[in-house]
Amino acid sequence: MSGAYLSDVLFLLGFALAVVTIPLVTLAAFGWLRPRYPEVLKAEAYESGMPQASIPRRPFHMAYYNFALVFIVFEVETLLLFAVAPILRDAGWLGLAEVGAFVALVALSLFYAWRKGALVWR
Amino acid sequence: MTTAAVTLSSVLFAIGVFGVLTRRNAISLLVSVEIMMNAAIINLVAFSRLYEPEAMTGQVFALFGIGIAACEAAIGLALVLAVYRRFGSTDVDTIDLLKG
Amino acid sequence: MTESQNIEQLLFVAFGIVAAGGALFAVATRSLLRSIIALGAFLTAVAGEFYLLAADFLAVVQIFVYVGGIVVLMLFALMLSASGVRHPMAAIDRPALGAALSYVIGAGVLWGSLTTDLPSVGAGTDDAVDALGRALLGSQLWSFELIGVILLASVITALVIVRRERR
Amino acid sequence: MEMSLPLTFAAGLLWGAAAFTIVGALTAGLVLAERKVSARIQGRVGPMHTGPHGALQTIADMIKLVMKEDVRPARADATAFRLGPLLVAVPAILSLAVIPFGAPLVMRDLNVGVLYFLAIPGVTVIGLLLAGWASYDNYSFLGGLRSSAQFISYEIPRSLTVVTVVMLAGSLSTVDVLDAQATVPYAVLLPFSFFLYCVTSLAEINRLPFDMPEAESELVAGYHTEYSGFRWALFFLAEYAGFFAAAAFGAVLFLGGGNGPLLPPIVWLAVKTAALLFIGMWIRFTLPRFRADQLMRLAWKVFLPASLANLVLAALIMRALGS
Repeated sequence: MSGAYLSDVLFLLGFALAVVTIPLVTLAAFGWLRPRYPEVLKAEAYESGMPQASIPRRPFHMAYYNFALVFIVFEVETLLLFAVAPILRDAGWLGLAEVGAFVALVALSLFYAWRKGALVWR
Repeated sequence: MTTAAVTLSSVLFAIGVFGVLTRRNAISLLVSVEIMMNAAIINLVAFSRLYEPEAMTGQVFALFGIGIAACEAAIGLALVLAVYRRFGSTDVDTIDLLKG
Repeated sequence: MTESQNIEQLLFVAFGIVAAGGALFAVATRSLLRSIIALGAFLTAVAGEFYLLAADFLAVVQIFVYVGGIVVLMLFALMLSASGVRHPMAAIDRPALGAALSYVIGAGVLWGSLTTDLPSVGAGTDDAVDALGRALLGSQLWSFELIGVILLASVITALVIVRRERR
Repeated sequence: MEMSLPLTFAAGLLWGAAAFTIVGALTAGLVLAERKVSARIQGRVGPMHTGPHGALQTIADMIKLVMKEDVRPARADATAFRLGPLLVAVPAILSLAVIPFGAPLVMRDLNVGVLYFLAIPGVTVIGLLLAGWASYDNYSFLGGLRSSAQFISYEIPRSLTVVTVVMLAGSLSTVDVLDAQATVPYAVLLPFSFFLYCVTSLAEINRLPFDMPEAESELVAGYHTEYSGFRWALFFLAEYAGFFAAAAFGAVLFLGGGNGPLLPPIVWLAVKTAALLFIGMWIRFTLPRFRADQLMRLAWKVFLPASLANLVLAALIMRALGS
């Protein structure tokens, strides 16, 4: 029966509801205490006291994407390792060898990305 | 529960199809494809509970599907960025090299 | 029906409504940023459905990979290309055709699944984590190793695509 | 022990409210402690004026923060600007739900607790990116990109390190991991994992020497440059919630959490967590900051290979213990 799953979901739902509601309520509750003096200059973006020299909506260098890309692949691999990790103790040498082959594949992807220079910050 | 899951999955799949057919931005296309992918995964998980729950076939395939979705997003977005740098836009209709 | 089944059903439908709403917003909104955020909400609701369907491990994987991974990747792509800023996109093209076709396909899928005779509630497992691990190292070993190969292939492919453009 | 379902939901609500309150109080305490510790290390006295020895300083700061004007740049994307801080603060507190504080004080023992703890803070990255992008400010934009790149880079070696603990404990439940350490804590069996966990955690929660986003000299305040008042306080809260959660989780995974003689579990957990927190502060005020490129190189070319090697090492340790 899925009793445990259901009560887990209910608990987490309640937990999340409380954690989301409290800051929102606080924000609203202190609204009347907060001063409001809107000014044109105050609403300018901060750039060390200068007028904004360039807008932050421009193509940006791709090094960030390289890392994100390698990240997501490794994340999936890590999660698969999490899936088998709890039973590895009773899986014997065979299980260890199977997981070892997988870890070798992970290492190979890391090696490839390294060789291709995807892990260099520029 | 199963009927509810199957219904939900069909609705989500249709929404994904709608997105793929109507959106023109490449990133939006990927968003729609992910919605369709998830619709399929919901079915896998729902049926995993019905047939041979101990064998976990459905959930293993769902895990597989999530892995594939990750690969797809990584490669898809790499393509989007490559197209963007070549054509200066992520709108799929601007990719018209063949028109010369 | 017992009380717990009622609550389960109610929660399932509630998550389903959030998921469908998020998905609809994601495909219909004009702003790409909002579309991706709505996708995040949709994916979280689907994670809730997984948990209810006795797949707690998958629910967490869904949050980990989809919300913490794919959505982030999309945001990166959006921000690095400043998509939809220099070239504001038309939100929806050919909506009538799209709607019609998606209705037909959706109705077809729905008809097919509902006319098949399905048992209403399956047993599920008490310990999905354990069973999943055993399946991955046992009968489903091939898929465990295969996904490793596929991930390696996708690293190679994606990096080749990214590299070629740098020249 | 099994509660009725509506009661479970109510318990969730209560624990959520409690967690938020506790984190708020802890933040106040930690900020004060940090200022005092840093003053000690740097030969100053720290805050002295509000209350005895400045004990009420952070309380005063908190009152000030909720009453400050809420400024938003004119060209900012209003929805994303509001959503950003929430998406940073909420997951940081949500992740606390699986920390076993001791026998009567387990909030929730999930079957996948360990993974839950690692997965939920991942949502924070979305908040960082949104906050940086929505502010329409170059510093924020760069800061948001940099912090999120750093976060995702360190998430991999950190998770891979936690895999070793799961391997030895044979379960993904935090309570089971705790029970498995009844005799020997994992810091003794897996010292290298413990070290890797501490360092990558420091990096992931953006603390010195890994605090790129707040590299004041180049990025001003990173993704929260444009935030003020309560919204800014949420970022601050999230930072300390993350710091506390990482320390408490480290104490549970590697130091045996609430296990210990004589004293009740909650005291033991508090002592171990406090020790880890103190080390974190000590490091902050002792080491200089890394550069962005050094930071990324460390994550991918040092810690990731090291955590893979550590995996093999842990497998051997596991076999040796099993026989």
